[in-house]
Amino acid sequence: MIDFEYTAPTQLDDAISQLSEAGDRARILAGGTDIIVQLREGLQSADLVVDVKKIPELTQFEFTAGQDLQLGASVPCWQVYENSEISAAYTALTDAVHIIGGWQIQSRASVGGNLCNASPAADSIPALIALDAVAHIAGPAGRRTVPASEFCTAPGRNVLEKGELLVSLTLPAPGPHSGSAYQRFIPRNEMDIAVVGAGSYVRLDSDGQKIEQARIALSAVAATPVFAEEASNWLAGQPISEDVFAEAGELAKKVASPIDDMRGPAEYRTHLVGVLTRRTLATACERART
Amino acid sequence: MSTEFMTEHSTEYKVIGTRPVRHDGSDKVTGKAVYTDDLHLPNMAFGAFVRSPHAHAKIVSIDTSQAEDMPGVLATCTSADLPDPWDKVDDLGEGCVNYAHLSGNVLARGKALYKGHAVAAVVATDSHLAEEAASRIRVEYEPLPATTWVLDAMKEDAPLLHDDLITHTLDDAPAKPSNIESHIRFEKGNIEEGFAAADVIVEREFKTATVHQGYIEPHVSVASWNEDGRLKIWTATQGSFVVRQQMAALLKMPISQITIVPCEIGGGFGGKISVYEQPVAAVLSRKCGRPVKIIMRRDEVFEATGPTPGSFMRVKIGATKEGKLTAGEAWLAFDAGAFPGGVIGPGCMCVFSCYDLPNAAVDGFDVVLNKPKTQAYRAPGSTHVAFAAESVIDELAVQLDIDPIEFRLKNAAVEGTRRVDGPVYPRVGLVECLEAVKNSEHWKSTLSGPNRGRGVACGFWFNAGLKSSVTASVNPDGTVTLVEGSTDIGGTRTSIAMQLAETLGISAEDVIPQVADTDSVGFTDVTGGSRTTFATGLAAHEAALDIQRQMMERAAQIWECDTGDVEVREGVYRGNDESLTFSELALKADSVGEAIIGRGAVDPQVSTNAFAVHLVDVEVDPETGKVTILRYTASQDAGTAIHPSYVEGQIQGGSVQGIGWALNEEYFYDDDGHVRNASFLDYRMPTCYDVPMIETIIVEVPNPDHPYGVRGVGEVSIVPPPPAIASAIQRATGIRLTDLPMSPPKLWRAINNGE
Amino acid sequence: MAIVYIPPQIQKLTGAAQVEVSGSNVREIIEQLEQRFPGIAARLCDNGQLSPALQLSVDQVMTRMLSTKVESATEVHFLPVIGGG
Amino acid sequence: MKTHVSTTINGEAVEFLCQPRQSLLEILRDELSLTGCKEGCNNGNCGACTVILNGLPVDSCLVLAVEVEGANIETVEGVAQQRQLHPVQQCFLEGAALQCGICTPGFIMTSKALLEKHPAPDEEEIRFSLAGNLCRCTGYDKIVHAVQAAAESAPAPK
Repeated sequence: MIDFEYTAPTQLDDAISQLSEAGDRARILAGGTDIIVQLREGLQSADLVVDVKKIPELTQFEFTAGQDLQLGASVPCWQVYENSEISAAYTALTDAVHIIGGWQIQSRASVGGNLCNASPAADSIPALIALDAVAHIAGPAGRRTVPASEFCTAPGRNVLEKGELLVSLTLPAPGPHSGSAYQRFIPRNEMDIAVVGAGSYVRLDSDGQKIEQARIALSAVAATPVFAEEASNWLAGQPISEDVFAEAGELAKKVASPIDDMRGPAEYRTHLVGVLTRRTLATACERART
Repeated sequence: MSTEFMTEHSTEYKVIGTRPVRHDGSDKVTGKAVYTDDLHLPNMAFGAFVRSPHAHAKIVSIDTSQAEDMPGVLATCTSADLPDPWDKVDDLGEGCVNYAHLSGNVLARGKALYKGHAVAAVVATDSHLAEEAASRIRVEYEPLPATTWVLDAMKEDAPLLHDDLITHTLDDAPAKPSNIESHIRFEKGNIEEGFAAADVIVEREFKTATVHQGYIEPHVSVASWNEDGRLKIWTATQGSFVVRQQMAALLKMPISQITIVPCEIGGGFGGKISVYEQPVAAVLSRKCGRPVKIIMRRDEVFEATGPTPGSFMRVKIGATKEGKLTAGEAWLAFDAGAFPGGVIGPGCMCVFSCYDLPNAAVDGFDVVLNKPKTQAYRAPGSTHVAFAAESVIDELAVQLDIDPIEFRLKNAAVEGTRRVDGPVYPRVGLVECLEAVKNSEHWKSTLSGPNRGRGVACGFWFNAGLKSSVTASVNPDGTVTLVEGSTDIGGTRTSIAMQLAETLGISAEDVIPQVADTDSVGFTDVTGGSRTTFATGLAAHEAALDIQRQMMERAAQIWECDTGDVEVREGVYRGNDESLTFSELALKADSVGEAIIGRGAVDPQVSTNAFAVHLVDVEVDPETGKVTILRYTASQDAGTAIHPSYVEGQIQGGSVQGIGWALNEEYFYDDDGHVRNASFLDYRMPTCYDVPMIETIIVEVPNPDHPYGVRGVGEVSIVPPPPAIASAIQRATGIRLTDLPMSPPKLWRAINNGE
Repeated sequence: MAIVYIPPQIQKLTGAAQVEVSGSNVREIIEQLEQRFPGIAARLCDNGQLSPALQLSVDQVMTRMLSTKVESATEVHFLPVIGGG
Repeated sequence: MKTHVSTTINGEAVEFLCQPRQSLLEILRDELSLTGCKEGCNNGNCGACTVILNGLPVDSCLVLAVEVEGANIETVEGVAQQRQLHPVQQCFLEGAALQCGICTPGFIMTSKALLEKHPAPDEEEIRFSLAGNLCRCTGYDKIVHAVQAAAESAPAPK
């Protein structure tokens, strides 16, 4: 690994100025489970590594008055799934962070880092998109927000400009009669990269008979995790049934343009979109009803 | 515990068959055990390799000057720094090696033959610096066409790896060079007549992907080539003496100038026999005058060391409607990797080794192509061919509507069965393993539920004898220090010590086993071939008898009687109306004479013939093609289980390696001949969340060639899992998969095409 | 007389799959074979040693030593070498 | 440029100098001679380098040494107390839950962390929690049994 300078600012402004100054040569370190590997393998290089785990805004999480979750960007996976309030409200996210790497990875890897790493196969991103999360970005020009669905721009690339960093994510309160789920397909049962991942969120009517709103997002089927808009919109007003889930799965396939690689052939991945969309919708509806 | 025993041996042993805590165990659970990478010698420097980015390329030039100019960089080396190799084939006990090929694999000469082939190396004062310096060594390549699939490499117009490679065959040698390194043929009986007598014939083609041994410890060595000309190497190896032998040949120096210190070793499975980084660390040490450590990165381990061959196989077997096998034919092509010396020989010998087959023909081809040089991997060659032959056997059982265990029992090899390659079996335990599975609770249980199936398969491996040496010294406190040359990969210090203890009538804890370097013990072949508990155990038994003889003499001297009047039973020496326990006599003996030192040196030239039968229940998700192992039972003939826990451990470990091979492990090659998954993330070995408990049934049909009946247990358990799982999938889905691994996309596709 | 199992690829030299040969060890057996079937020794041996790709099965003994003793009715097989993991 | 780091390892205050690029694994092994944690892959896929960092198991190859300023680290060297093996160690030993032993320190650390969090895990939890640790020798059977046995034995001294 080529050596670099390391800094661990305690103030957001300091981080922004350090990042701005180093420009392209700076990399952000949160849990380090991706960036350290990439630096070591020469996939990335840096003159400056900015550790953001000492900045309070990035390490905290809280529920706002409106019951939205404000999740600091460097909060590690384990804090998400071990928090009973978060794991009750945002089950899709909990599903995802519980299977990112093994336990050792979850001790360090952050949800924000998983988003910033912008892997097409990231586990938490479909969950964030399904849960309609919004990313809060701070930089030299001030603050801005970007929906999670628009945060990634290409494999390994995101919307962050020079000097910017992800501060936190807002996950809207899921609302009554709602449920969500994330599932991925992997050949092993753990320690694997998604062949396809799917996150689904549903809000049902008060009788729990019909879907009022749905959001489906997919990973590992395009250059970035994608929101399956048509399938999501179509679900609004549909009754809860296996046929409906299957139809949504067919519609979700429309946004899938996967590649053939060692993790799975394209045709198989497209097929899995249907399977996982159906399965996550079923789980999300079941959770919404209980 | 779920272990069952089916035993024929005398149960009067005091030590054998018990489960003492292993001697090196405490050090290994506390982190105190010293593995090679744990060494930090004074003034030590660190080496790094430059490797070919091409699967096949002419090396036009190598410029090391930029690297050498970096502060902290001490030296570089290329193949020019190795002596011109002998074009000589040497016997490493576990197979032969041509030193010209070995040298060319250690550092490429003229051509790089696979992606990751070592081309140059550099040593620096720290490991990061060495890595940076390696990136500044400029190598100019002229890329050549490459091939990574065995049938492609066999074609007439395939790019040749070696211009001078003439097929080795007992037949007339071909006139032209090719990538076909060898052609073997066996015949037995008359296959035309055999197939004519069959009521049912099944013929299928099979493919298996390249897989890696997957040991967790990377290859690592520390070399110190001193000013007096002596070379000392600490290394992770299965066989310190064969490392010494290879080093002496590659560096053209006398073996007496070389000391190999085997450190604790983090797994090998056949992959840590050949040398890789050791000669390079040595040359760099000579050039810089410091001890040099080289540890491979994990991607280097995958790209440049030990995979086992990919293969193409065609197997045809016929049987009568009563279920008697009449004939078998096999055509096998294995890839050897970039250099000759693959495992087609044992592949050919094992393909029909489980059965009494009256008529058969086997053709086998070993083929070089642009992949890393293959190495042995646990029962090398046998897993491939068992996948093919056992799948066909199972399909015959299905077609004949005969229970798969009964079908195998009707045809199982027994004492007196002549193998297709010629020799006749002595007493073997296949029938006993089949009966053990048939009588198991697992087999008798009902498997219900959709998409579930149960499969069974047999496996065979020869097991080796070879050379082993020990010395054993009696201490005045009644303990015995046992010095052995076998590196301990999985508890063999204890399984060997237990045999010494049994013979002497002392406890396992009263033996202090030590693995010694090559200057401190006699020649010992590798820890491999399932041979260590068998052969080094035999040496320990000999040493114990030697001690016993000396102890009897000493007792006679003390009691002033004839040695012939002294007798010993279970460690108590009696004579002249007196008696002394081993430890009492040890104390007295010490005060009246010279040290008592026993020696054992053996070279048993036998195969101990291990058989295994596995039973597996699977569930298939038809929507994803994913297979879940629900239940697994493995029976194996251990001869005698010296330490049953470690016998179970070998069976369980081999089974799970076989499960990995069956379901997910493979090298993914792209069109450029590059491995795309050279990491533990994407080379999917089973985690503990992927497998159930592995139930074991230890069958004990004692080996007539060993005083305690040991057969060795290390290898055969990897053989049955792929065909057993294939058959279970067939029962679950109706689909017979013939390509390994039987990964989810493949099974999904097969299910889909079937619909 | 030892019974030598002739590998199929050189049976065209012997015209038979098994040949009975006298000799007290494998080296003498091969010498005898060479006298009867000229050219066979070159297929089996290399510089006076067993070819490096081969091993012998002499009844139950697996070896590469040409000095291995043979007795009456001993079976001699020429087999590929085996490596183990 | 080297950075000064103060930390606590196995209950003792430890200071070291490191380059920012050096991993915690590297510093533990090469600078502090705590060679019990092993390098298996150096990219977070095998768990052989597992240590407990502020109460949580982590792959020490994926932690920069400069990050552990003020942290509390437990390594396999600190698991046995007063010359007494920890129940996890004892059960691995008695249950033959190791063969070559290279993965063992990592498994000991993750298992210890598991039992501190869930004193009575079922087989599913054990297997899920240990999935980040690869073993190529044992087939995991005896490892899972050893953790079960450790859970059944007296509570671990903390």
